[in-house]
Amino acid sequence: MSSIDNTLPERQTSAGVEHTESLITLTPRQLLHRRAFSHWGLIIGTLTVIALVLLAVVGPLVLPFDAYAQELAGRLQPPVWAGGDWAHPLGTDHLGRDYLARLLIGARISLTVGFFAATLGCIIGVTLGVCAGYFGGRIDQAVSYLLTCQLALPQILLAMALVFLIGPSIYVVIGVIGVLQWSYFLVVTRSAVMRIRELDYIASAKTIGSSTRSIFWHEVLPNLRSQIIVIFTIEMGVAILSEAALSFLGVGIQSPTPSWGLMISEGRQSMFFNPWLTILPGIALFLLVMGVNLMGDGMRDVLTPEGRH
Amino acid sequence: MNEHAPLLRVENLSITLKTPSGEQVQPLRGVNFELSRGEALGIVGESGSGKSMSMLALMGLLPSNARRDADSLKLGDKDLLQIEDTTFAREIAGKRIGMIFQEPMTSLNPVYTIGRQLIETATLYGRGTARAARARAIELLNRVGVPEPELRLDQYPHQLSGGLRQRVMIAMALMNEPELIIADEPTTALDVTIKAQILDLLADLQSELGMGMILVSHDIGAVSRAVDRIGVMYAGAFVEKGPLDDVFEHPLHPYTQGLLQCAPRATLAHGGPRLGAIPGSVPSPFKRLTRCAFSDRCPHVHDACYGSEPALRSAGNQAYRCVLDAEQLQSDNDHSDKGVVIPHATPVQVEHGDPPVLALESASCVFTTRRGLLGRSKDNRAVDDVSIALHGNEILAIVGESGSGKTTTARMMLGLQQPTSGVALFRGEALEKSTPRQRAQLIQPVFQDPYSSLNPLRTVGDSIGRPLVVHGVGNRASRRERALEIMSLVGLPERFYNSYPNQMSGGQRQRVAIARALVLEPKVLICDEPTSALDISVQAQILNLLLDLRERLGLTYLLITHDLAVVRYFATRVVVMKSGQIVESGETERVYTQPTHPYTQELLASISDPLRRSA
Amino acid sequence: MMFCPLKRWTPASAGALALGLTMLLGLAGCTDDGSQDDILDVAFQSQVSNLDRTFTTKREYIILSQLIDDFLFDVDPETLKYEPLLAKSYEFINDTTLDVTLRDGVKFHDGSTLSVKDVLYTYNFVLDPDNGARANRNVSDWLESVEQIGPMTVRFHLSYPYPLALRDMAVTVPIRKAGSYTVDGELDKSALVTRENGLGPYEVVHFLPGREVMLKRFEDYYDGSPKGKPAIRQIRIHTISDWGSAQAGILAGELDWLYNVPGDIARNLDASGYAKRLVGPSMRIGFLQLDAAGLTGENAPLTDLRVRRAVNHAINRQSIVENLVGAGASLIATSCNPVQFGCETDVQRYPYDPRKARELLTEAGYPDGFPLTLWAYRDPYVAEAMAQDLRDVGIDVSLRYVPLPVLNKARSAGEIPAYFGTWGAGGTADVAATLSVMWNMNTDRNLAQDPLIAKLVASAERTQVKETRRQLYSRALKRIADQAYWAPLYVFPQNYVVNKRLGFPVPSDGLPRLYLTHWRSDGDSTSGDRASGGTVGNKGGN
Amino acid sequence: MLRFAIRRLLLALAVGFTVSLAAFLALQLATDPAQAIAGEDAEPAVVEQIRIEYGLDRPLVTQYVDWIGNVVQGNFGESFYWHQSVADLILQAAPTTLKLATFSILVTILVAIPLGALAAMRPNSWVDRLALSVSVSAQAIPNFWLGLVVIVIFSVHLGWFPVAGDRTLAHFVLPAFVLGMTSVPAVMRLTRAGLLEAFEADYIRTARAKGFRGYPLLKKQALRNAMLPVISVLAVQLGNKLGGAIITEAVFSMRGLGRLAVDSIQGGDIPTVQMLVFVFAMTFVLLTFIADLINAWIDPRLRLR
Repeated sequence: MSSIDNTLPERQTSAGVEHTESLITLTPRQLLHRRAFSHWGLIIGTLTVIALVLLAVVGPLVLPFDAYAQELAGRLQPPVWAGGDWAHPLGTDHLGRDYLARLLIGARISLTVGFFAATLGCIIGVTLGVCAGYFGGRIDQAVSYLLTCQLALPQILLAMALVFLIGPSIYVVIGVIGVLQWSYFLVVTRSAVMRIRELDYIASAKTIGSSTRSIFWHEVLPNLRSQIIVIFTIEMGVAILSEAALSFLGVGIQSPTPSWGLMISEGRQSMFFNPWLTILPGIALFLLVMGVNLMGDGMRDVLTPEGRH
Repeated sequence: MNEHAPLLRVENLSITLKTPSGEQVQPLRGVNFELSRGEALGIVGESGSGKSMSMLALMGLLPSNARRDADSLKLGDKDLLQIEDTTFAREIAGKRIGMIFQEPMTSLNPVYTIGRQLIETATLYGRGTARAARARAIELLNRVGVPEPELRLDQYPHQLSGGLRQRVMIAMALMNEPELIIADEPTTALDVTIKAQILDLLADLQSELGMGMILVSHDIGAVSRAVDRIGVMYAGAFVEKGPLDDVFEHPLHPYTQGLLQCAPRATLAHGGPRLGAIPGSVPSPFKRLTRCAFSDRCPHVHDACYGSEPALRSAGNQAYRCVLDAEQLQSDNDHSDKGVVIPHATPVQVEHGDPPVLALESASCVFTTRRGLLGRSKDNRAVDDVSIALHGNEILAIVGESGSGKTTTARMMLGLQQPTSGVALFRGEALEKSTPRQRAQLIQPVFQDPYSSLNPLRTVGDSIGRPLVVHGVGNRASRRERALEIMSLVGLPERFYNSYPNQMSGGQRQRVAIARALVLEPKVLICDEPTSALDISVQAQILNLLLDLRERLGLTYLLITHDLAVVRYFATRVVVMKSGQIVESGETERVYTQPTHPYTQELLASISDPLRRSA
Repeated sequence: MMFCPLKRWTPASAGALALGLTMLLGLAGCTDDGSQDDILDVAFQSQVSNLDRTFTTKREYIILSQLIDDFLFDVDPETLKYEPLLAKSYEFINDTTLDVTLRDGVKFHDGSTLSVKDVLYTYNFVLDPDNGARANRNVSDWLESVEQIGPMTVRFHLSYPYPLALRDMAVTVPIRKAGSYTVDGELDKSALVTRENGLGPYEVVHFLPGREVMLKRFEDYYDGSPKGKPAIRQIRIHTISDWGSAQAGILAGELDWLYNVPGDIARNLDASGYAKRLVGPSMRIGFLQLDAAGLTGENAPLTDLRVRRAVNHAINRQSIVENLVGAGASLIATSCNPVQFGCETDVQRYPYDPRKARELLTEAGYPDGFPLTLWAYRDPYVAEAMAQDLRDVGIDVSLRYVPLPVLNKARSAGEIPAYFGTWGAGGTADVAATLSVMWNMNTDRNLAQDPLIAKLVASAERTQVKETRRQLYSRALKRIADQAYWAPLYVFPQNYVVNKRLGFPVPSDGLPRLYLTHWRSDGDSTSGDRASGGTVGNKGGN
Repeated sequence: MLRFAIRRLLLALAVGFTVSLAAFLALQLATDPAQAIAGEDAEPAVVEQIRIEYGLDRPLVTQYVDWIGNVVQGNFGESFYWHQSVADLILQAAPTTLKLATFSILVTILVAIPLGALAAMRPNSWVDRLALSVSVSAQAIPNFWLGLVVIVIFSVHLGWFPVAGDRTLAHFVLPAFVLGMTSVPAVMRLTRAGLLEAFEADYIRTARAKGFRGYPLLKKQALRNAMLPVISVLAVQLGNKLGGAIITEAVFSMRGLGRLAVDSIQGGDIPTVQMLVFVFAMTFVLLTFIADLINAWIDPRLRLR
């Protein structure tokens, strides 16, 4: 080896102005950490979501209130600040159920639906997107047609019909939202795969004899990871709102299961007289979705800085 | 003021950039130069040397996070430091200084017509009437060689070819009869034949109109075609300045010397002296330099270089930045140039008698595009009836301009692309009959862009070891050993084993790509523009490495390139392609000295060599 | 309506808003007095898509039809007796022959005068099954033919002695002008969909299907009608399907009259001082229907009498009525509305007793309960409360709250083990209107499929002798209770929320007669003029 | 160009039929239209009569194929539920939805584009942060809830706007605001991103070298390029608003297409739902076509097709 005279100098240097030296010495993971911990939106969003997740998971176990116990005689009690008492800190609903407990369980519902609906959408969208992007041609055209149909379909209409058909349950809601919300996954993975497909490391993987499946799993998918995580988060926010909207329209989560959208819809009947019934779940929904969205935006900035705008 | 005042005077121009992470960067560290009226100055340097940045600074086009400092910045008697940016925009930009950029494809606004973009330059801020501007635009388009100028005015940029667009850019820069024209890498994105035409046009216009011109380029050969004086930049400052011929004939600064030595020359016969590569690469602009910027790459480095950065010294018409005397530098250069002639890697015996290792027989490749499920299909014949034979141990170059089909040819030979008709043969067997794994052990590629040829999520070690994993060779430990072995073979220190591509420079990445290609011990490397994304000093390192490896491992190379100099230096045999067809092929020297096809002759005529010009 | 200048606020004047915020705030206080423009703004929950009662069945159309149509007979809102309306007089010649003499000088909205020809046309139209009139199924069952026997007299030939003949003539067959449904010589069922030519006290000004109906007083309405001459000049019917908006409409003074208002909302609005709540009875009863016949599976738990009785014992009707349904509701133990003729109330009772319910379940072999889907299509809170009561005794209830067509689809497919049903009996004060629909063997509403009950009900329908009928119905109802086929719940109250200045007589059958409304001059009186139909017009002029 | 238009029209038809098939099947399986027509207290005999009368007893395939045949002949069918021709129903409800969609897209444009442009002119300034906050909030507020809140505040407490309905222009102010805000985040972000990207483009550097600065640079050089994706998204958003203003129409008790759709679904009125879905899908595809045309007008490179 020593006969080759052009070994590299010890001092590592860079040619580009666009890279800072200190950043260039970091591994991708370190780079990520550094960017993540200096991104305020991401931090606030993540903390909000973590706080709500903790409340949702731990709250119902710790607090002495039951989200399902009806007490018809004690219905529509106001929260403590509006003259209620500590037996029901946030008051009670139309059937005398504790509102705080229902809000907490509602957080579980929102998170569960959001997570699994986004997962389902992710599986559908990414599968279609990768196929369309990688194989192109007729497959791509078929997927595009499917996408056009999906986008052209008034989603709430079909959701309503499906929920009537199958009957409302959390699984159906997850299924409906997931099945109807994959376009973003599809569009982004499709174009990302089309781009990656043309990159030389894919050609290189082919020339070392990797099978198509191996290229999928080892070269293409890992490089979609960042984008998928980002879209997943954003779609989770969308799914949470969709669930709330479906429940608000009465075709989502079924009472007695508390869903924030359903609670808003129930509270709406007396929004002029018992406003907290509408306002509290609305604020909870707002906080959760904002947290998730801030997380998503933050992750986009951190994970895929090239598409920062 | 007076007639003899220089057109442009730049004193101690520096730029400080603030990065998002809060660090300070100095891509430009005290640049001085003057330009007389009617003079053409060339500024050369590798990427990151600050040459383009200094021009952007002149024009007030720096990004918002950049700060410009200078002792003096004068255009004629106008002090550019004293005027507001809006005044500068109104009175200077586009009016007294015209500027031409690198990318003709993107530098024109795609949504407006050529005419509008030309005319608005001359009507902005009431500079002139639209009617006069239109007449001027037509006249200029005529002058810069755009056919049917009146028709062109109503066309959009995408309807013009790259060369025409660059001509339009030139016309646009000239709309207001500027005193100074700045051309920032005006020909880099163009094909070789166009490149020469544009440079000649610029030179003609400059002398004809008596403007000052600054021509910025990384390509010494290109600059030499159009300028009188030259400045060499390195790490944000000039290291050498002087009249073109002086600098080329008697380069003083070791960097200039190295740069001239490491550029392969299309005018020198094949098999000349080994390229004099400059080790390492340009220092990061993030270091506060308290020593000579070139010290860690310099062959003459000694203690004095580490004390402080040397000042510019003058020697005759030249100025250079080094602690050593001009005579000493001069003699060192002559010494290394003529004394110790490092020989070209010994030519390996080419096995012409045997059947070709790899061959294409009457191969054609047609791409069919179809719009929508019902759309009409459109055929695009990328490669048309091409036969190529690659023999053992030879270095066969396919040369051609963009769109000539050379990359598609390479992909067919790699088995990445099925020929539409014809056949690809490996040792006489149809390539498609072998499995991808069998092929992989015999043919491997090295791609053009070292940034996209490595999976960004894999460490260097993983990338190099990946082929072994795919082929199920060895265990984790043995693969690591093998990877380290190959890394040392291609000159990568062991500490890079766990690095990621984003932590490496282009040259280092290209070494990783070569290492990965070699790990399965193939017989043939197909190198598609392996150095065109690299700086010239790094290009020399990689070319030398490839030659060394060939010697050590008995490799056969198929080289795809557009660079005529690299071909003559590197290849034993050459194939010239145009529009998907082979127009000429033969031994390198034969083709370069006695080209038969007019297109080959045209290609060769476009070669610009600073030394041949000065000779 | 609200004659606020702000009503004409357009996006174009957005700037003005910013500039004169204070001024606008001042203007915003301008009040709306519903009586100023003499328009009664009414909101229905369900949209009106067709003005023609001949081809519609829903409750809203009946209310509307009361305004724009007249019938041969009328139901007195207080006494619920059948009185002649377009008829001047009537006489049963025998059990199956009825002579009806028409009033003179009755005008259609188009100005033509009512004649015997029109009545004959109407009934013959209904009798022809090809015409698809909704009343055909009822009327053709008992009516054989109609003929003219005098200048203003019509004779009806009944196929058998039918006790509810006058009811059907009073509710289901509005009198149409002869030839109404013939357009260019062809049958056109939608001839009157958007522009009725009726005989009623109000005529249509305009109709935006699903959106709004505008009516104005028919000035040529005949003197001496028992309905009286209307007081209010115009009635505008909005469709506001959502209680939030309806409340907002009341609070903002945009609406004057709501009905079917959920108890909570009615209470709140009343307490707000913006409007007053009136409560009246309705004919509608609520009940749980249980799959006693095993339609959802042969061994479905509800086929066991003990399980059905357990369900009956498990539901705390008292608490539900007190807390959720509110004033005006009354508990029932039997499967009909006690005000109906023939409604036997002395039946087996199942008082609220969760312990007993658990015992019965254990006895039936379900000590740990069983899963049960309870379907419901209205009053979600009541459904939920019942579901909770059933869960409390160990039945694992999942509630399925769906729109009515979905429930009906599932029911006709035999997929419903239990549902929270309601029945308004078309406002008819006779159990016939309930039992014959619910217990014949052909309807999918009959989840019990008890042939004995079906037989009892069928024979009751074929006699005019009141006492016989009463006994037959009593036997049927006692059997229903014994077998616990249903869990009867309560009689729905009818909540109205009305402008404080509106006089509205609350009807005793739950069918509001809007032609009886009037603006009160005494302003903010709190005493609802409950069932005070007599205060307006000249009722009972016959 | 003509070929392109025809191809798009065929695509729109194909999508329309595919999507309406989905709606048809879902509704057929979920509800009993005959019962829906008859109403709550209908007697079974009447229901059966209705079923035969409307041909609901035929096989599904026959029903759907007949429907396609009718639509192709321009006969949009009769609504079971509303006893009117579906075409009339849609024409009656359309103005409300069209007005609502137009006003709300105007709100979107008037809020999002200036805000996005300001943010792009001064990245990381307070304007940028404000714009980002608006977008993050608007994205997270459930729009049905926002609708309720603005009704309580502006209609009931302040009395500035009517509560519900769609009779006057004033009725449209609040719903248009609420519906318009839902699209603000996407459009604002795209505007900002498009402009930032344009500002970094080589041709902007060229323009700056020619002397362009500030607002003229934005207006005469960058805006047109940046608008390409914005126009596509506006088309999609407008399509969604035309087809999906369901919640807003529900909250404000407006009787537009969304309400018609919900009522028709709940009433099991298959011909209306089918036709609505068909019209929505066609509208959507045609809107994207129009957006493509506008984009081709803006960007000559797209005219090649």
